[in-house]
Amino acid sequence: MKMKLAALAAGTMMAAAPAMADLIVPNLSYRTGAYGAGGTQYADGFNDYFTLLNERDGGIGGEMIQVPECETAYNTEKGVECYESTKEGALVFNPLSTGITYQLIPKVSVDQKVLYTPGYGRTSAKNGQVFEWVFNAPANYWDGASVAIKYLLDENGGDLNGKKIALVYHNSAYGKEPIRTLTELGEKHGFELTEIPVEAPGQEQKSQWLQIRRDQPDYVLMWGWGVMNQVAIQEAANIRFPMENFIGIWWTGSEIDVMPAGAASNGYKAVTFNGVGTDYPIYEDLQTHVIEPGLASQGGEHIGSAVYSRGMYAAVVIAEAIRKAQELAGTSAIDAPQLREGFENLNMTQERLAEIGLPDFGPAFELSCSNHGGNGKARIQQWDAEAQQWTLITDFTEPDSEILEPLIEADSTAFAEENGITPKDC
Amino acid sequence: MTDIESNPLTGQPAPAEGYVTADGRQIGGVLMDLRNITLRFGGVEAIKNISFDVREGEIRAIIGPNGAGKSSMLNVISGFYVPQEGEVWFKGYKRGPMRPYEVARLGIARTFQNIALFDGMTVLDNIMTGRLNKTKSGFLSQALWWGAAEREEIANREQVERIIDFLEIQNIRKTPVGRLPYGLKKRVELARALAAEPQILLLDEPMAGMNVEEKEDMSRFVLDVNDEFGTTIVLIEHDMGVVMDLSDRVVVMDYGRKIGDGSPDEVRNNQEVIDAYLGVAHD
Amino acid sequence: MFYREAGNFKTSYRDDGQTFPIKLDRMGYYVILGVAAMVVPFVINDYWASAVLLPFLIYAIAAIGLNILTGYAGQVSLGTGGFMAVGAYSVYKLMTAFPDLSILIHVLLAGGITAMVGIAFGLPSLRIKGFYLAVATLAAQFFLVWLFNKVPWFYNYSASGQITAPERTVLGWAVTGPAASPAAKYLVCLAFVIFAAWVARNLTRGMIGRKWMAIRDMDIAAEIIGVNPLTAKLSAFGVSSFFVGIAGALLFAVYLGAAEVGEAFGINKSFLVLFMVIIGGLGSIFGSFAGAAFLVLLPVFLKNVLVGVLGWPTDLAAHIELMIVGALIIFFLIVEPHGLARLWQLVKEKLRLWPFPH
Amino acid sequence: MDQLFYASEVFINGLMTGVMYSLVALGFVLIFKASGVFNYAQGVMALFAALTLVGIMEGQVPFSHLINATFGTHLSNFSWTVGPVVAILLTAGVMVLLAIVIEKLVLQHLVGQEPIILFMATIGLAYFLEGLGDVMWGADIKTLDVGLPQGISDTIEQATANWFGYGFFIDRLDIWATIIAALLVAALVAFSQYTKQGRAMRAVADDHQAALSVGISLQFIWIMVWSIAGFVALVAGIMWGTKSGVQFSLSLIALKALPVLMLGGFTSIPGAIVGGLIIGVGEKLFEFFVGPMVGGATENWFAYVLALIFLVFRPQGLFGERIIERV
Repeated sequence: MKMKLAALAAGTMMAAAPAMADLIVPNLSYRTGAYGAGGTQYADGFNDYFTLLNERDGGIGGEMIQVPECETAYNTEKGVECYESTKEGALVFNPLSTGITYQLIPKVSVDQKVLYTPGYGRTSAKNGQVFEWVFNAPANYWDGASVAIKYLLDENGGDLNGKKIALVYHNSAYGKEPIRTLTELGEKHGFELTEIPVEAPGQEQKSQWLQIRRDQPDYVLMWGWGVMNQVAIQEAANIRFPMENFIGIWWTGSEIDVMPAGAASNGYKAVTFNGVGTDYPIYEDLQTHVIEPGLASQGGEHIGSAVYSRGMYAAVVIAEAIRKAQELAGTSAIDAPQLREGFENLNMTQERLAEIGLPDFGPAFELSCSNHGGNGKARIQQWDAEAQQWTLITDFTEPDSEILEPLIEADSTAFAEENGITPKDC
Repeated sequence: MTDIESNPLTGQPAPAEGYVTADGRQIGGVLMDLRNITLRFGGVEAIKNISFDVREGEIRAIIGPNGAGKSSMLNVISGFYVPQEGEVWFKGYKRGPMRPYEVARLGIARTFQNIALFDGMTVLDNIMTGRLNKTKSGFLSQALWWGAAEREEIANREQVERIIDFLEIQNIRKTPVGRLPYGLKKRVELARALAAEPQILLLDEPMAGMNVEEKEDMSRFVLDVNDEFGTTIVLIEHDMGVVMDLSDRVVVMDYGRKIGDGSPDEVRNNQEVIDAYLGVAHD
Repeated sequence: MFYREAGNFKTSYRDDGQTFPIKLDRMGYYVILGVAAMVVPFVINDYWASAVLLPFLIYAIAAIGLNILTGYAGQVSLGTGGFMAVGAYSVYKLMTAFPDLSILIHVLLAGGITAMVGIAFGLPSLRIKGFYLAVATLAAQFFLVWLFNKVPWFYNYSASGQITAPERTVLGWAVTGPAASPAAKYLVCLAFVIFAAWVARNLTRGMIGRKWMAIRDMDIAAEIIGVNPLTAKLSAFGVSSFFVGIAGALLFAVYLGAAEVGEAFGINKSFLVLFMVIIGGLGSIFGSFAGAAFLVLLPVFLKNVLVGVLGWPTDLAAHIELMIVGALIIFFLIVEPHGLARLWQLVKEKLRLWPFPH
Repeated sequence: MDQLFYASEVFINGLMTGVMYSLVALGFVLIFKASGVFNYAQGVMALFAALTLVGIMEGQVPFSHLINATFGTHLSNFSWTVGPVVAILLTAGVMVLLAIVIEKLVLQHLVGQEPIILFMATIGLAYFLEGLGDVMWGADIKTLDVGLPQGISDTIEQATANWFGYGFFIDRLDIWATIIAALLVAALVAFSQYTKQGRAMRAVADDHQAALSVGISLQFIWIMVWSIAGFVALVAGIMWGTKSGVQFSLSLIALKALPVLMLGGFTSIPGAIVGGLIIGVGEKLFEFFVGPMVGGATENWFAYVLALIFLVFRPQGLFGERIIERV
């Protein structure tokens, strides 16, 4: 029986394998489970952009893009299964999960696949000398933390001395990411950091928010994901914490995070590295080529939302890297090592973004052999509960590289030592 | 916790003179002596200041109407209940407070009124559990099935097979006990108790719910056990005919008190026993 | 007719007590073992190793471990994920602290450490029984996960709290780290599975196993016939945790390569292994394999059919997959409440008579 | 003095949270008491009920994703919306229907099986319902608003500020949850004391065999109990869903109910209430005062450890009957 099953499963595998001629960009998504709501929007944005390129331009450089989707349910084991089942012929992976990313980092260097983790994953992967196959431009968590603090510095006339800042975080690797950066920044700028972890899933945060009510911090930063976001924003509203002093990282800055709290969430802020809303020229094309023919992923329910836009942004960067790689390799049918070259020579300019139809949608950045993370620029968006939309309230701001560089250096060196990697000369 | 080996002699053992039974068997000295046992559950006294002894090689019966405290008495002997007052002497030593499994290791095995077999296991495995305390091989040896473990398993199996032959249950060896009829279950339970090669065997109503034929079989087994292995037997039974036929001496209980003690004939003629028990109950 | 018991006469108790008393079973067993050890390593690829075989083998070890505790000794545990985490973090600490020692020894030591932790968390079982105990073991689950998340020493003070397995070799072949070949990883796991199944079989067929089953079937009677409940229960917790710890160590070091405690060893893992044990069959080593196979293979299989063949959207497929798995669990329970192992036994009984109905 | 105020504030909020836990635990107790089934699917039932409620209120087309994927249509919503009261009634109806289906298709075929088998069946049920909920209503986060107020209660803050000089924080949703839980328990008690069906239910809970022998239909009782548990799940789903939006994580609140059950006993309704309060207060106070010293996020394990320690000293739970062992 087992053999038959195996044979059957093997048979279905064959059927699933994509035609080899196309460029394959698997979408390891999660549309189920505790984080499915966010994952769905991201995956839709990612799919729709490639559908647009295929429908409007006939792919990139004449090569059609295939985006085989695989459900990971935000689960590392399923993530591995998805990676293995889609890796044949694949160019680049974007698993949207820090846990899966950590698992794939060693694997991609052996399999020679590009791993692109915009705004999540391992921060020190910015160091291309150690993490040859991993890219995390335009910004990472440490950038996000630093940009948030910079914004607060601006708000306070450059002085945060004696201010109290509380960090409410998802008690996991992801949530703990900004702690070291914020501690260092705290020393530099003289603010006091309180760490308030929330155990996943985070439906119940009474004691955390009572603690905030007692301590009266000046600002609250949040690294949350899933149900934790909605509850935290609701609880903040409950204790009448001023929303404009409450700033989330990009994963705590989507419409679904603030909507359950209703009008009380007005003024809530979040760091972001991508634009939001449908006020970009590209959406006209998307309408004609994707939505109207009924090709939109999942019926196009989430078009223009913050997380949808982020998924689309990831697709844009990958597509640009593919273009660059085709240019460098002189062939349109590139492979993953050539795409890696494309990423390392990628230069995202505002002009190019405007050409694509997404002016000012993301920061301008340039990658290199040693810099896989760009310049870390991000901006702040604010929720307008009345209009039910995000408004971008700052320009792209650069993070404090003085603090971040040594941290990245230290962490990537430690990784290199532990795993016997000799940093590449660039 | 104390046990006999580690506890020095703390009192005088009972006189060791034996007696000869009606059918000519030699009964030895006192093997177990229960002294002034009182057991309470909350405010209820289940056993009130009872003393009696059990001699080596004899068949000792405890009788009495329902609720007289017979089973509680067996539970005291097997260590399941700890009496509030009184002492249990075994082989001339006073027994300290013991857990039931420690009592089992002293060589006291028992069967239960409501069959307490291990339903998920086969007849063979059930009986093999009786050999628990005869197993010396260590954990590692058993895990690797190396040396002592295998040798012991085979030796145990041989012993168990003898008991299976003796109780005539060869054909159900590999049957899960859950599927057996009542009478056979009782027999398997006896086999399990025998597999431990006990010095004292406690039988709690071994014939309850059996038909005449089954009772006869069981009686024969009890006598044979006593005869062939020389096992001392303490027996609770309702069937007066059986009790009078089997036992050498009888303790009569009523409402937790002891109202009679002696040979079947003496007990039969004891007026108090007749009043309190024989005249009343007919089960 | 094809499957026969008749003609298999035993002339010694030794023969009678062996694991596969029927010749056909024995041959089948050797054939499977032969194929698993000699053929599979040559045809295995990354996909089959990572998606199917490694998780199957590793979960089989965990299921054997939990089956000893729950199936044989009757103590329901929901702490499996936590104990797997102990195995994983132990092996990580050992690998990084003593890089010269063989990884095989690290894994065994990790199992040993887990056994000790398991015994400690098994202590309440002396007082608490049934579902109360099951819920009580959740205390171990949540506490251990919290501990490994909170104390940086366990993850060697890495910035994110993730642990990553460095490369280690056995006989010159890398078995952990990114360079390990699927065949090498598979063989290491296979060796541990065979070891676990063999030891578990030995323990459960001997006196220790009978003690566990006695406690399971009727704890009071067991104590009265001479089973010390303390040692019986704690030994079950210890042995069970030993295997679960090995499974956790392999899951992290060989299979995943990197892990974060809350994600990889959360409460879901505890439930998953328990489901495997119950679906496979409580108190059956074969059932542990069957349950692991069922819950590892079925989702992959369904996904491939629904997405690959029928071309459904992945989310719809994932949801329907949940419904099918749920319905199948209920269906199997109604058909045969005692798990796949019993179902297999019934099939064999049918085969024995086939084609004659009586 | 401030510490005392903080402590009392946390204490009161812990009580309120405890009520929310009790709401979930109550469903478990009802089913366990009447049928001996440990219903693992209780949390998923709460999710399913809440999803159904939102779906009905917003006029969503059930199975729209499936229909769209199969027939290439673009259905999403009907043109109507439904008021909360009607929607709650309709959802309750769906839960009764669900109870009937569960009884007919699952429980009926498993009568007399061991508890672990029935437990396993409810696991299968949980998987199934989780998938069904998603297929029927989609996996998005949905905002649930049946008109319950949320946010700090100004009245209480004002009043306490006037009396003690420290304004206490109490969430209005929690106050409502407490009132609704009290009403729910009162209704349950009244039902089981004063109606024929209720008495039959208690009879079954006391002794299956005896109840059957006096002519009570076990089938009917099971359907009834599962319907009531479904209704309790709906109430819990409304409370938790109002707070966090209706989404998958709602099913995980079952994990919060388990220590409550341990503490209160699987068969005791007062146990579920008192257990919930103790767990709520205990974990909040611990997290508030000890949490910061040990790195926080202690709530998940502390509830279980608290229940565990308690059980070691009282194995039958808070209100469980003392276990006398016999042979």
